[in-house]
Amino acid sequence: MKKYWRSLNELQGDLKVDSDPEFSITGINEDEVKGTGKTNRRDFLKMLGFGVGYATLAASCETPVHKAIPFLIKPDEITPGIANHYASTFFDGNDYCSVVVKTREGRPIKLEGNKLSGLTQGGTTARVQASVLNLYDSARYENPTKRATDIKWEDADKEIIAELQSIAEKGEKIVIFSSTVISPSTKKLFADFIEKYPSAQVVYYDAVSASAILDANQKSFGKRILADYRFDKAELIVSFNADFLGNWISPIEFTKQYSSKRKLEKTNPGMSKHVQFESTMTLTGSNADYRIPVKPSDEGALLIELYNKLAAKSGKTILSGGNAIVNVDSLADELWAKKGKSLVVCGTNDVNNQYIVNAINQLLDNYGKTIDVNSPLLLKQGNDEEVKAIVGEMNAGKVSAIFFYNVNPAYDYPEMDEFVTGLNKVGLSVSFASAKDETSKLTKYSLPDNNYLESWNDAEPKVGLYSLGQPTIQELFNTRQVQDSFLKFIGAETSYYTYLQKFWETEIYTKQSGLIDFTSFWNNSLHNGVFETANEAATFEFNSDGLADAAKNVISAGSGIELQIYENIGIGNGTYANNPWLQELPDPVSKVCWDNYLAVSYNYAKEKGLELGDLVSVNGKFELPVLIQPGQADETVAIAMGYGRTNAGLAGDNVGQNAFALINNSGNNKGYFISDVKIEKVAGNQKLALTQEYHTMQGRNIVRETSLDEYVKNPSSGNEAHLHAEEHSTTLYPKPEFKGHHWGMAIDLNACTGCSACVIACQAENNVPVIGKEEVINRRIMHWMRIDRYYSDMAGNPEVFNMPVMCQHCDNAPCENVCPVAATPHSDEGLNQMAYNRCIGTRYCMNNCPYRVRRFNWFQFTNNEKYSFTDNLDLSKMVLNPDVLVRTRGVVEKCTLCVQRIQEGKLKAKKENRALKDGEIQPACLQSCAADAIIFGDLNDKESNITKAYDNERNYHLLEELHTLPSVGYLTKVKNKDKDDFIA
Amino acid sequence: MQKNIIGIYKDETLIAPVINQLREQGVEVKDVYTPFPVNDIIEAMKLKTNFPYFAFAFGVIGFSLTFLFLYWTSAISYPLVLGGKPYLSLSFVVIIFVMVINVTVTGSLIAFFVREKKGPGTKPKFDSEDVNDDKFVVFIDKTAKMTDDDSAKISDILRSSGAVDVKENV
Amino acid sequence: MQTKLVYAQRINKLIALFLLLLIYNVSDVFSQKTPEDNFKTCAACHSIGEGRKIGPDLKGVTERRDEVWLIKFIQSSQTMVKAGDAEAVKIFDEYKIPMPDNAFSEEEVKALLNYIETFDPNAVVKVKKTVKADPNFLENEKSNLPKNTKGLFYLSIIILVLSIFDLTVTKFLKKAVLVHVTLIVSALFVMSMVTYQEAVNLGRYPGYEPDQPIAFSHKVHSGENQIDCEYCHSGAMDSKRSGIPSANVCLNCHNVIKEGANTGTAEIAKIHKAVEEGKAIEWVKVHNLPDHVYYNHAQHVNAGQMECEECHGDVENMGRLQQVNDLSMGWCLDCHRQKYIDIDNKYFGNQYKQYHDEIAKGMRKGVTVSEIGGENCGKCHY
Amino acid sequence: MYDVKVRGSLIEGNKSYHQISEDISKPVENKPPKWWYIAMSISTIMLLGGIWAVYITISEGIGTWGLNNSVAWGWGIINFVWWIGIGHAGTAFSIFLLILRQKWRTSINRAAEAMTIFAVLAAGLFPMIHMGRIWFAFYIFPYPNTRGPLWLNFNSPLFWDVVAISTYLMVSATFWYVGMIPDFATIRDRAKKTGSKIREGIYGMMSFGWDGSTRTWLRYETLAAILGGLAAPLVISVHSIVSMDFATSVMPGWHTTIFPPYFVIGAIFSGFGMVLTLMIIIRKMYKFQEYVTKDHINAIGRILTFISLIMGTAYMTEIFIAWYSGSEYEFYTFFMNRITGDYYWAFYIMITCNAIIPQLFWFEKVRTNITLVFIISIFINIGMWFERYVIVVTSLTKDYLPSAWADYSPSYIEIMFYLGTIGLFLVGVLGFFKFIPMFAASEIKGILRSTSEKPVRLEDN
Repeated sequence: MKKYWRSLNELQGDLKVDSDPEFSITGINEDEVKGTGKTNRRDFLKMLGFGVGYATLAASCETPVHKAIPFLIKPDEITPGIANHYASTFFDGNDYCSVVVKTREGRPIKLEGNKLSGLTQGGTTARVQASVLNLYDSARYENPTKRATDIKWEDADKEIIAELQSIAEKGEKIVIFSSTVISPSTKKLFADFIEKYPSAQVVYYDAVSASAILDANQKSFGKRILADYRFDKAELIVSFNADFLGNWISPIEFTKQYSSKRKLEKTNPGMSKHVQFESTMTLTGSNADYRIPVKPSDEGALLIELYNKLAAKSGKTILSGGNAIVNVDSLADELWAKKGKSLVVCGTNDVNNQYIVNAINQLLDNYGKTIDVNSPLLLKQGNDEEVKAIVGEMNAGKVSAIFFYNVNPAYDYPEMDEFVTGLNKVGLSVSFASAKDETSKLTKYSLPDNNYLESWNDAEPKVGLYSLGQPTIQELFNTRQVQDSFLKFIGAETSYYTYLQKFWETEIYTKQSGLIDFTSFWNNSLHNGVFETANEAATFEFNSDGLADAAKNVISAGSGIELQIYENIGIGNGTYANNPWLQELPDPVSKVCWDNYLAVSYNYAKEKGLELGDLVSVNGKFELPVLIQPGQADETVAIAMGYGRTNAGLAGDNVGQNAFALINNSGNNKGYFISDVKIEKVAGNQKLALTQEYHTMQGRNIVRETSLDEYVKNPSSGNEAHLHAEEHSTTLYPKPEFKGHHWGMAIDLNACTGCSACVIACQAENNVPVIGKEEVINRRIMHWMRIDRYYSDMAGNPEVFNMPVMCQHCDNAPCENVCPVAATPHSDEGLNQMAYNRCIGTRYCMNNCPYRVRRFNWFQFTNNEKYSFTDNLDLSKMVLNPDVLVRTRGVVEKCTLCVQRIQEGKLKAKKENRALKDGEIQPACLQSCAADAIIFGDLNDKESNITKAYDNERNYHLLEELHTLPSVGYLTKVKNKDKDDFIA
Repeated sequence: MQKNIIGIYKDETLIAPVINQLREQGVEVKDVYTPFPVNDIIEAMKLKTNFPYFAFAFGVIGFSLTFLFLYWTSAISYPLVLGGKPYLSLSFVVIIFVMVINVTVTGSLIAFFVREKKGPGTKPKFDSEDVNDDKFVVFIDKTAKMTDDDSAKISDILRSSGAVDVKENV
Repeated sequence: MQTKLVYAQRINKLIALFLLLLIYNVSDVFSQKTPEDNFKTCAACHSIGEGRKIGPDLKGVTERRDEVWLIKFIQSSQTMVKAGDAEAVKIFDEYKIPMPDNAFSEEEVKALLNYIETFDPNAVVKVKKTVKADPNFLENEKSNLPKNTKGLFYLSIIILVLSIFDLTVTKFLKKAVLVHVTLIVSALFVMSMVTYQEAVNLGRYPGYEPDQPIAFSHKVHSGENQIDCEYCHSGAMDSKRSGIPSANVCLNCHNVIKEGANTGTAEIAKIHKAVEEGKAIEWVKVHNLPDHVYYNHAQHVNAGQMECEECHGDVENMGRLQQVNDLSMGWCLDCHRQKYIDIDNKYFGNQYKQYHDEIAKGMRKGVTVSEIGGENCGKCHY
Repeated sequence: MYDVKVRGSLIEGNKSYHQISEDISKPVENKPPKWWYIAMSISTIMLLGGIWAVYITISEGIGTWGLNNSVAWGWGIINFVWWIGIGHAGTAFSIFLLILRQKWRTSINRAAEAMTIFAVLAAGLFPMIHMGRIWFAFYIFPYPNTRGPLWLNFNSPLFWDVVAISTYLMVSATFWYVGMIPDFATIRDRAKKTGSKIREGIYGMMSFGWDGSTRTWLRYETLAAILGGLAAPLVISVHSIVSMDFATSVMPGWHTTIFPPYFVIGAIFSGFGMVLTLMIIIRKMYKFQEYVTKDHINAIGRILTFISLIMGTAYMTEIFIAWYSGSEYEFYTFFMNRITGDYYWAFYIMITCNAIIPQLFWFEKVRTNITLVFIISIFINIGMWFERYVIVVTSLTKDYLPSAWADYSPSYIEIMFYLGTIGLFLVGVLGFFKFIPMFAASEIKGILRSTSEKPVRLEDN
């Protein structure tokens, strides 16, 4: 700790160059003493606040000297020891989330969902949760550089502006190569830039492109928009290869909507039905009621088939080229029956398919009902054609200046080699990457951007829905946020902060009428983080002229083995490759971490004689280990993108292989699947880091499920074992009673999608160490909360069950009995406590825990070179939660139900002299859950939701026949599925 | 200086009769040193020990101490709820059982060595004459009132009973 | 921004508070009520002829303003400001810091004004002279260091060796094996006891009183000047940490008081220096709990309604701050087992029905902390 | 009265009392033979290897072992139980036979008890080193402290282990030592004759000033009886307690009531196995055929036949109950993960070595063929090790939630550690060969008259 503070004092020297008094870090000045000075929570030296630096000489018997360094000037809103929360906005060019940043002594340590946001409604994803660690990423650029040598900001600005002007005079092309920008003010700023340098052009580039959807909408409505889908209004969801719960466009929003429709209340039970056509098993597919594995190339024909069936019903003209790989008659009937209450989505980046999908939705007249074209999403704006054109021009030497904002094409552009050669032809190339990446290595200048937690920002993820991002910490390094750089380039004197305020004053403040002066409007939106306005309805005319051609041009009958390149939950498109938390997050479906792999179908593996981990070469490009993925369509294979980074940093470098290299860029839109893949078995077998090696329930009723109509008949169907256990529960000892609280948790298996946000949230909240691939292979992963995934069978197309498992806090805990030193007794509030400092590490409790939720510190994972992921570097240690002890080697640890939050909540209530409200205390997992699948509360409070959940017939306890009396309940999974599959 | 008469034998079976014979003469054999315990001799000498009672006492002490300690620690001093069991749980039986044995053994041992006044490095009261090898020694006090011919008679009895050697006034 | 305003107001409040405190700690002089004594109150902010301090220089104030106005203003400046008296508002805007109300009668004020009018600078000097410096004002009369038992240990070693030697070789004490044995046994006993004590005290530092970067005396501040603990350690009520006052808190007072009775300007200057250089003051932490212990001041001071003294001892009479208790787990638990919680806190309203009933029936006086789980590991270790 | 016809003669070669003292004191008084030095150096090397493994474990962490989150106990506990089992023979042997007044114990119990001591020492190491934070091992003792005071969880079988095993070590050590005192006296006296001062000094010190006074003998006998009477239930309780480490837990395959008797028998079984191995070595190496006669071996052989039958029954019972109980978890453990499954080989090694091979002892020929007996005794030791392996590993690798199932294989550190303890044991035993009379001379003399056909020869020639 001490060292860390010192290092920041040293840092202070470098940071003095920051002239902006608002961000001044040079202690305080006279008027601040008098209290009239500007205060700013972002003042870092002050942040260094009451960080009790330990210069401890523990070894000797001398009294160790602990320094207590108080604030120099204590900002009003900071009380050492109490967390501050600031609403902010997360957007990385891919996912959007409105967040609340929890800071301690000025350090952001945790992100929580912002309940006030109409879009994300407090939900988060694993990536959002983990993004706080990127702030403390050791791979971040610490200074602006020119050709990899440090340079002063002033000089850099001078040089670049000079070059820009000369280029602009010559009228040569300047390109801003940017990821999707949803910040209206930044867009304005770009406009200003173009105004200054007319030859400039902004190109939006998405590594994971939805360009086809935009184009399709262009065709169908004449507007290049991205409609907002309403899964909460659809009773029948048919998804073609769209992983809308995991990665597709706006997963948090969709998960919220989806799960709201999957929850069952006893009065009028009803839930949506979800049909998924896809080649590889995605998170969404694993949650579908019906999942039909199809080859990517069959999709077009299938869509036409479905369209024709529906067209027949509505008397529209039939399209040519349909063929029934799957019999969709009954699906069509059902859709037709659910007219206006159904939703068909497609994730394939192919304009024809998308066009037909639009047509289908049009037939079902879902527009305006389950598809909101009126206030569309702005989360994907990339235009593949433009990008291709630009890369072409670059190679043709037509581009003389290029700025990379939040993109890494040198890594994720399909023909990256061509791109690189093109880039070398560009005279002035600037990258704003805040951390090491492949592109910034090649550019002339690297002007590192701030982390989003250090920057001001605004966002408009959806038309009419605005949100603000505010800095929660002073820049850790000598970085400058992009917008400020552009302001410098256009010669503006203002800081982006003022620019932003001015923009909001003129553009957005006018949109509302509630608040009379801007300051209060600003403070209000800053406080809430979001601001929503109603926007006037526009008319949309569906234009079906192109349909026939579309049907003709649809890709059909692909040949040979087809390869699907998909995005996985943790790493996504590779931006987070250097985030150890996400690297170690097991994929929700395959349970593999620290690697990508070639997913093959069971039959394919059988005929080719492939075993788990066998190395194969893919198109001769690279070699990958094989994973046999149940549910993988035959004759197809799949690889996750985002791996194989070469300049990411400690954790991310050379993990897996880069699948972007395989993307088909021949068409107008990037094709994320390719045909005729050559797969040859090569020598060797590479062990995959699996966190679960046995995939079926062995016929044990661990996850209990029933079907909707069964449930309607009998609410406790599928849960008979619970009744049985209740009847036969007998004990020698009196049933434990709890005078005060009795904390309990319930998990709705029907709502849970297995997205794993809770896993990372738990890791962030409880300082859970990252242990690296080797130790994961040794089955020593430290996650306090794991998500068990079971297949109904290992071959063919199994059903998938997700089950979050954490410490069950049994009232008859087997682990408590066996600890010789009583390191894990039961609390008076029903918690199974773990006193780390008492534990001597006999590991008896681990053996005796039937749920296997106890974790042992096999090595010293802190301050240990060998595990230099999170808890070794001073920088990354800043993310640690000061309220939770960092465990030492040789002790057992486990889920505490976030006891620190419980205590905090109780204390709050006591201080305010009031009773505890139900739902006031939220464990990290619950807080992060986008599906609201987790319920927590006081079982002694008869009104609480948890008690209601326990009274629910669906409630049961894991392994309850052992009579461990867990305090964690599970609600049975209900599938909306008929006895006889209505799809062949 | 206390005088003694010792008879040295090679055959333990001869000794028991001698002891009785001497007793008839009103002479009490003080002790017999043998390389291994010989029950006949013990009986002949009419020796008794109340050792077992000590052992029992120790057992009782062990039991009560252990029980009280367990009860006090886990129900009074710092009660902890462990696995939903009552503070005073049946499983204490195990520890009590073992501790009883522990205390008894330790106690008996100490008692033995104290009673015997034996310990590391203590000198044997009577050694030589290969009593720890293959000789058996009958040991008789030569009391003050014992005249020389008394002792002579005793020696005769010893010799006649088959002692390989008889020594006086050692 | 909004926060600025809040901040400014807070500072002003603090300073006002400080001034009030000054008044209280000179309250003893109210008995005589000589204008000279009364002026001590004013002297905190005003000088006569030595230029502006927090408040304006009072030299010739009686000429500047008319008496009636002055009387009103001195008695309660803020009421006038609120009333919107032009003069008052002007002054307030100039000096920002509100002048606290004074419980002076008109006569006293008149006398005071008279005193100001006929003021002889040397008088003040005299006042200063009366305060005499105490060179060892930091020393505490009582030390809580554990007894040093090492001597005893060595002694018993010697006894042990001697008696064994005598028993085996010299045989100085004839036929006295019992004596030897008793000596040996007792020596061993003493040694083991000492060892045990030493072992127990490992990592505990009762009586720890390190030198601080600034020769700060709690005796002077919270003892003589009766400054409330939470004025400086403001965190105690709502945070886990009571907090060490930041420099600006010190400055609230030491802006004005640049010279102390014992150390003169030397020590106080350090604060100003720190502030000017923007270097935080590195105090040495006195009360250290192990990392694996979670202690929350708010829980004890606010919810538990404890007095600071109960753990920190008689700080009011400490020069250099000293750790009184050993802060061992046992020490915590002793308290948890005896102390009654504030069962009337509404938080407990809907729980612990049994206890409520028993109290109602008079079966119990109160509920101890341990009875609501104060002995649970999870209360302090997570 | 003892019937030579039934048991056969226990001391051959028509010894005289003096001859016995001579024979038994010889190894102590003479230089040890060459093979002794070789054996000693080998076992020392093993011991050093073990020490190194322990060093690595403590400095790096338990992670250097092959364990994981699901299989938190591996070789550590297997070997612990194995050693404890062996450690049971000695005391069980001498005590039960003492109580049953079996005279043939006399020439074996000394060695058996020595074995006990070293085995228990070796066993004790495992749970210690096995701890994650051995430097806090003292937490496991209920000593008054300033943490509240915070005591222990007296329900934990591990604490029972601590109490039981330390008591057991104490009792068997005293039993052993008390038994040796008269023989030390013998050696002391002989040393006095031959005039080797050092030996006289040392053994004089150790013999506690023993003179064969009949009074002392009486009390001595009584003490022996008491110790024996107490140690007998102790022996049973100790291994029952060890078995409760498993039996009181919820793991399938562990949570059974049969464990205590099953473990005790198993312990005695392995113990007798090791006794055989050891006695045969002594017999061969020190030419003690006259004291350890074929009839001794024969007697042990008979017992082993019986015990191995019990073992077999126990295995059968377990498997039957696993099926009969209808608990799917128990069923899986036994039928899918022991009889079949990844660890079937361990299971079958166990069955073969413990239940089948010893059945050869039905044949007199086998029982009296020393080489065969030796080999079988080795098999028994192996079999018993695998029994523990099966119990620990199979139950932990695949328990309740398939998601948490994980396989286990030891790391070389664990193996080194195990060999190290074997080294420790051997060093101890060899030391015993050299410095301590290998038979209870006084007791042998005591039974000489009653157990040999010929009358005792009183004259030396």
